[in-house]
Amino acid sequence: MSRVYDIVGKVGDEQAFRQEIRDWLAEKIPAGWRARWQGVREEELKAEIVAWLEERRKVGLATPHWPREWGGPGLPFAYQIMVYEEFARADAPELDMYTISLFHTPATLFEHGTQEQKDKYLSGITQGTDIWCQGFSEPGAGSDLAALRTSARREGDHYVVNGQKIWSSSSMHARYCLLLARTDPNGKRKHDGISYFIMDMHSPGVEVRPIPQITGESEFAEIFLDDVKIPVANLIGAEGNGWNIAQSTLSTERGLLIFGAVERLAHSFGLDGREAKDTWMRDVQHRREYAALYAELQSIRLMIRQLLIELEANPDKASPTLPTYIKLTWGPFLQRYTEFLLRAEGLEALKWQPSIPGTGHSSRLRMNDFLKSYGWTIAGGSNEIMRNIVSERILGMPRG
Amino acid sequence: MSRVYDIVGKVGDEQAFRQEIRDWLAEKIPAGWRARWQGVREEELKAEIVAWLEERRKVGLATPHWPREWGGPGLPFAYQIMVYEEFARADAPELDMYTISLFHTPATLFEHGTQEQKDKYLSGITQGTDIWCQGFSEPGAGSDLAALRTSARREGDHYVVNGQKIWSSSSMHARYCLLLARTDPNGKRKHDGISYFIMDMHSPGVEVRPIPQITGESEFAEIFLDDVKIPVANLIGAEGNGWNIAQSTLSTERGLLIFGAVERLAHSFGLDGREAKDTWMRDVQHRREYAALYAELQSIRLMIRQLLIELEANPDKASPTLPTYIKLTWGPFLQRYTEFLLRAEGLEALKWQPSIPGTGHSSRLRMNDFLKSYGWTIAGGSNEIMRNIVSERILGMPRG
Amino acid sequence: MSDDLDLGVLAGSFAEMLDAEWPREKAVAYARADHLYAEDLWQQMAALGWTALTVPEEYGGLGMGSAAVAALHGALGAAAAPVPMLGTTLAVELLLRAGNAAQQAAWLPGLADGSLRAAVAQPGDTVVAADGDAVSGSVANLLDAASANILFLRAVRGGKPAWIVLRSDAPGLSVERHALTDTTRTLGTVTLDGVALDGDALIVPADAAALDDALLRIAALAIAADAIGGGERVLAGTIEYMTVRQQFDRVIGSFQALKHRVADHQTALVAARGLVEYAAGLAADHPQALLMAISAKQHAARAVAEIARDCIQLHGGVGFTAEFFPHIYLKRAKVNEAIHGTRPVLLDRIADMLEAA
Amino acid sequence: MSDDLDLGVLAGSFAEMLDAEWPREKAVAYARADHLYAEDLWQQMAALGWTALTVPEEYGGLGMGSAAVAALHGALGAAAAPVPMLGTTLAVELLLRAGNAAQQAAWLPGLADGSLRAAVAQPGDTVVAADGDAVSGSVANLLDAASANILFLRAVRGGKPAWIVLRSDAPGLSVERHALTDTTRTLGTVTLDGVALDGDALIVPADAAALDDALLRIAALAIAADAIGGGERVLAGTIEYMTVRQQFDRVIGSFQALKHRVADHQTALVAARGLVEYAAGLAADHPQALLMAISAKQHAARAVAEIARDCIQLHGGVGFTAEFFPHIYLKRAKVNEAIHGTRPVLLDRIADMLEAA
Repeated sequence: MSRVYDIVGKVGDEQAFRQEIRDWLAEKIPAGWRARWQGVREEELKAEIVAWLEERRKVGLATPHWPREWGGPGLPFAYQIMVYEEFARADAPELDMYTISLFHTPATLFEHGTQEQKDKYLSGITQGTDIWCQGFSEPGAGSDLAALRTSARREGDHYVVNGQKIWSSSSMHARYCLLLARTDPNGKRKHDGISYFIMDMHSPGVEVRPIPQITGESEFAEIFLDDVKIPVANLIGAEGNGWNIAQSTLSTERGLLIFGAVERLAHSFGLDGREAKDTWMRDVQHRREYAALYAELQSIRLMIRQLLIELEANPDKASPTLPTYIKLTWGPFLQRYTEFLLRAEGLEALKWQPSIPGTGHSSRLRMNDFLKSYGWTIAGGSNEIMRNIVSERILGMPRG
Repeated sequence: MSRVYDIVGKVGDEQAFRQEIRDWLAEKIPAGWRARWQGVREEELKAEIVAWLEERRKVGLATPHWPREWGGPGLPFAYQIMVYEEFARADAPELDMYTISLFHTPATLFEHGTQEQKDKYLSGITQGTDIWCQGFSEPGAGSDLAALRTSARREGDHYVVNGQKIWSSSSMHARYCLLLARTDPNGKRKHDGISYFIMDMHSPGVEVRPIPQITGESEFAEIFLDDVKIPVANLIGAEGNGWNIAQSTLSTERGLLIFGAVERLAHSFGLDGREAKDTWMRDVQHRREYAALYAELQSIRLMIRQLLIELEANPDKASPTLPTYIKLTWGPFLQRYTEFLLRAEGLEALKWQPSIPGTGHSSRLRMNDFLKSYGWTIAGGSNEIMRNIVSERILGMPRG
Repeated sequence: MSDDLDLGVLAGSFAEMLDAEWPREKAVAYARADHLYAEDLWQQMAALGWTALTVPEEYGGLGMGSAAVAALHGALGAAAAPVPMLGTTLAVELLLRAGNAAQQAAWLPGLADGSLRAAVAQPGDTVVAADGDAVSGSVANLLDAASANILFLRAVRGGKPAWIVLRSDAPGLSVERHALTDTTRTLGTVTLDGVALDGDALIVPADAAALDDALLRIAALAIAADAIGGGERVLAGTIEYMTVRQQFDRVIGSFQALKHRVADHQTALVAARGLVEYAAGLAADHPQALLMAISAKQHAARAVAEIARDCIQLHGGVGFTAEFFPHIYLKRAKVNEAIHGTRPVLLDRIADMLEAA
Repeated sequence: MSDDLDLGVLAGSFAEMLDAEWPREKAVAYARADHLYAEDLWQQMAALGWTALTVPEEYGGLGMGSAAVAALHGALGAAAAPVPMLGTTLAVELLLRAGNAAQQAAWLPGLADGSLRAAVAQPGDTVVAADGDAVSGSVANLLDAASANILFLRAVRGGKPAWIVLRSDAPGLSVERHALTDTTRTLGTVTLDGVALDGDALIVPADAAALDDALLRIAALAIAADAIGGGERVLAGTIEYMTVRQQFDRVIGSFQALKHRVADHQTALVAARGLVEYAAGLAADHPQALLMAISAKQHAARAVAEIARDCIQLHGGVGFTAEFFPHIYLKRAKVNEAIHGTRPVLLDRIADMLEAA
């Protein structure tokens, strides 16, 4: 018979809180979930994920970082951090498919959504029924996001949208889309005249084409929009204010999301070294490379903790500098570390293995993890964009 | 009693030629020259160098790469290469102070000088009495050489020169200077209107200020030119054609000069590994680093040999690509190798030692050699300029 | 001089056929489906005599040496051709060095005409005990075992190193295929269950270490050349993309930070190619033949893996898709690093050789 | 919270004094002449109580911990200050951990007021046999030995590790100075010819390995902080130069290829600083205190050496002259890499600790 857990009730006593989560995780994490998810069919996977979300919902942790008013546990920030730490430490199932739903959508709606929008959309997320996707990037507007061309023309009580989106994660599974489109083609700067919509992916004229990726999976897709009608009620914020709101959406990638990703790696990093104790950890050079990477990993974890402290003190996320430094350190580090493992482990690490859908770069499927590291060096502002930001915006060096 | 050597007479029999040089070098290389030159006073050093040049002159090798008509031995190209190989292998005294004299000046005069100029200036080089320097770079025109501002105004039978030169190696010891100055300030492109002169460094108005460098030496200087008169007879080539002639001057750095430098390093590289057999060569990581650097060094030597073959087939030095690749490989390699030695050898390698004037980067004074490697990554077209050339001129990528 | 010319012509003919028969679109499509090897391409190669390159003339081959091996494998690397040519190259070397006349006569003609596709064990692969008339055991991760119809396995007989040569269809022999992330090659686990050793099956080299070195040299040259070919192709394709892809109203190939990375890659490839070609041109008995070959292998394989890694980054988002070509080269580059001596293993050997010099 | 504030104020006051008293021009000029150490600066530091930072209050000090050590050494690194502060920092640690009351009373006040300048042996320095009443022997390459007036040497007595503390002017003791390329520090070879061991001269730690670890931790923190301070300063000065130096009619700081290198350096420094500060903030008995300290040291020292190396390149020709400042930081960075555990030595230790965890 299962114990009754009161995790949220332990707030105020860190040790008890952590112990309660650990006990709960120890009992509830679906045994062998990684192996089972590997190569599973889509429907079964979704059922697994919904079941896990339901398990989390029972203890109030479906959405650990949400405020109480929107169905979250209303945890103090420090306790949100602990939750993600413990999830990483226990290797709880990953929910990459719900990333937009759990992070980007609430970050956008909490701040900019109408009451009606919040009421209508948030519960579908906590229950795991609605997957959201993001419609920001376009084939001609990747690093240069503001160059987007998808148009939204107002016609009475709706907008008519035409264009094409790309790199939209999980959009083949998505019910809703956070969409950026140009409502005013005559804006002075290219950032002007962009508006922000909630788009129902079941609308006529929406077509999704999964993009095969170099890991063999298709986690993201292109979205073709052909005279898609979006009700005016689905506009988020004011018309033409989409660029600013999009910054809120994207800022969510700076906090707990990257924290969780890095903590996952810190967990697998430890396992990697221990499991190699009779193989590459016996080679002086590899030992040293591993030990050197340890320092780098710690430096990233510390920067993120610093950022979390700053975010707690100032939830408006004022400073763009630390997130930029973190991204420009983390992505390349992750790529080097996963590449190091390929070299250290040799041919065995290069064997093809089915990927584990809906999980990140710490699956310990070596080649997959290496290839997925590009997700951090290219997506969400490539290394190159980050270097522009550091040199020009942070250090004030002149534009070329 | 000293044997009589006939090195040049052995041309046609490679093995005999090499053996004759080896025998001669074994007898004639001043014992312990490196230790003696270290920290020696300037006058003594010059005497040592002149004596060594005289020794070389006796067997026709003062200027191994010169044609017979100008006092050289007229060696076939393959034999010139052998000479430099054998000099490097035997660690014969280096003559960096005479680099411009032995390479740049003849490369310029052979091709572009008048008969009178050749007659007047070349013998002073073979006898070691005249050191030459180069007056190309200016404080505001380093990588962007064509932006030079030093002016030469024609007044009757002479030019009046005003301006400032920098990075002029050995100019404090120099009798003559290969000088670039602008005779026409209204050229369409900045390469136009530049003329090429032989300047007597004893002329009134020439002032030389040695530049202290990070090795503690001052191998080069600034030259201040205040109404310096240069006879019209000292113009090389046509007025305004200086930029093209300068390319001949600089092209000399592409062939035997860099070959000699690399062969010197190949020699010291071997010694470094052998002498470390009980120290860092016992460390797996350092062993591997050394072994990896070996491949890189060989790849550079092979590129240079390829270049020498091309130069022999086509003395007009048509292709700029291979020299660019060589420079962009060699400079960074040398810097990494000398830096590797610092790390491998630890604190001992960081002790200050007097430098060995007039020698290059293979003195085996660890920190000196490391610091001097910048001579290849900054001077004569920095790494950055080389990367521009490779991407834009060779690969045809668009300008920024 | 005529040798050089021939090599240039040869390399040109390799490239011409592969450009026509194995263009980038085909390579991209191939990588997205499940295949064992590109059989059509193999047949074409065989028809053109490529599989006969190093087989002596008396066995129907062209009798060429290691420089030609590098030219061929360089072209195959450039095309990322999914053919088990390395097996042929190594099997021919092995038979010429250690096979008896009967074995040479038995296998070389089939290798030459492409009807035999060989898988040859790497250094470090499992050694099979072969003391009786039949062998049992298992050899894991044998490169290209699944596409081969003849296997060359490391063995030991009477305490001495040996090789056994077995047909894939020999009774008691089975091969379980493992896909690699590099879809141009596969691995196989070979299981031997009382497989009979007939008269020709056993190769006992006079000097097993010398044979291993000879095989290592040829493998190193082939892989180094394959790496360079791939590196040049992935970089050239990336430069091409950079001259059309626009961001911030400019082609991305005009951004200096990207151009400088490309310049470094190009320079590294030119330098590495020189090393590989020099190593491939040395006679097998040249004192530096092995040193140069493994130096070239470790250097080229590493440099190209790094270049291919950056080519995806230089492509940006599309580089992460299986619809573009760079990933094919990255994955092949990673396998090139891992087979026939990882870099650490080769560097240790090189250091030993430098110390002994 | 007030600790943090104090540290910030402290660091600010260090920087303010050094900016005023040891500006770049002075550092450049100093590096071109022959000096033992910057005596005036030392006196000023002592007058401000910096030398008393970690000395307990009862001995005239401020009783601060490792976070303050990092703040001070970070400021000294930023200024490339030629003062033997590391010796004081280590001597205080050594005395507090292993000195008896008499020794503490004898030496700490002088260390606090700056009248004593200590040189403390590194791990691996020569161990002096100290079994009798007098010692003889030689210790090579003792850091800052020539500028010190009190020496802490590794010794062995009765087969057990110990330390001996000697005045530089002790009869029979002589120090031969060796200049380093980093002119902000020197080495000395200490020769002992029957130097008497008086009652206070011998320190026999209860746990010599633990003492070594404590000293290594403090040295690592001080050097890591010194490195970061230097790295930040050399990069900032380089960026400053890049915004004024023109080539091709543009300031060179507008070239993207250069900017991207600068961006990577800046990012590396921010990350490394966080690691150093965290390590310095851990209590000495924190289970990760040593692990983090040596991780920070090997990482910061290497990263900064590389950044300083590139700062000369980014300066172009003037970076190669002793008239500009970057070389000072490069040379200091190289010494920081080499002292109190080279990177390989520390990485081996870190790997051991990670395996034991």
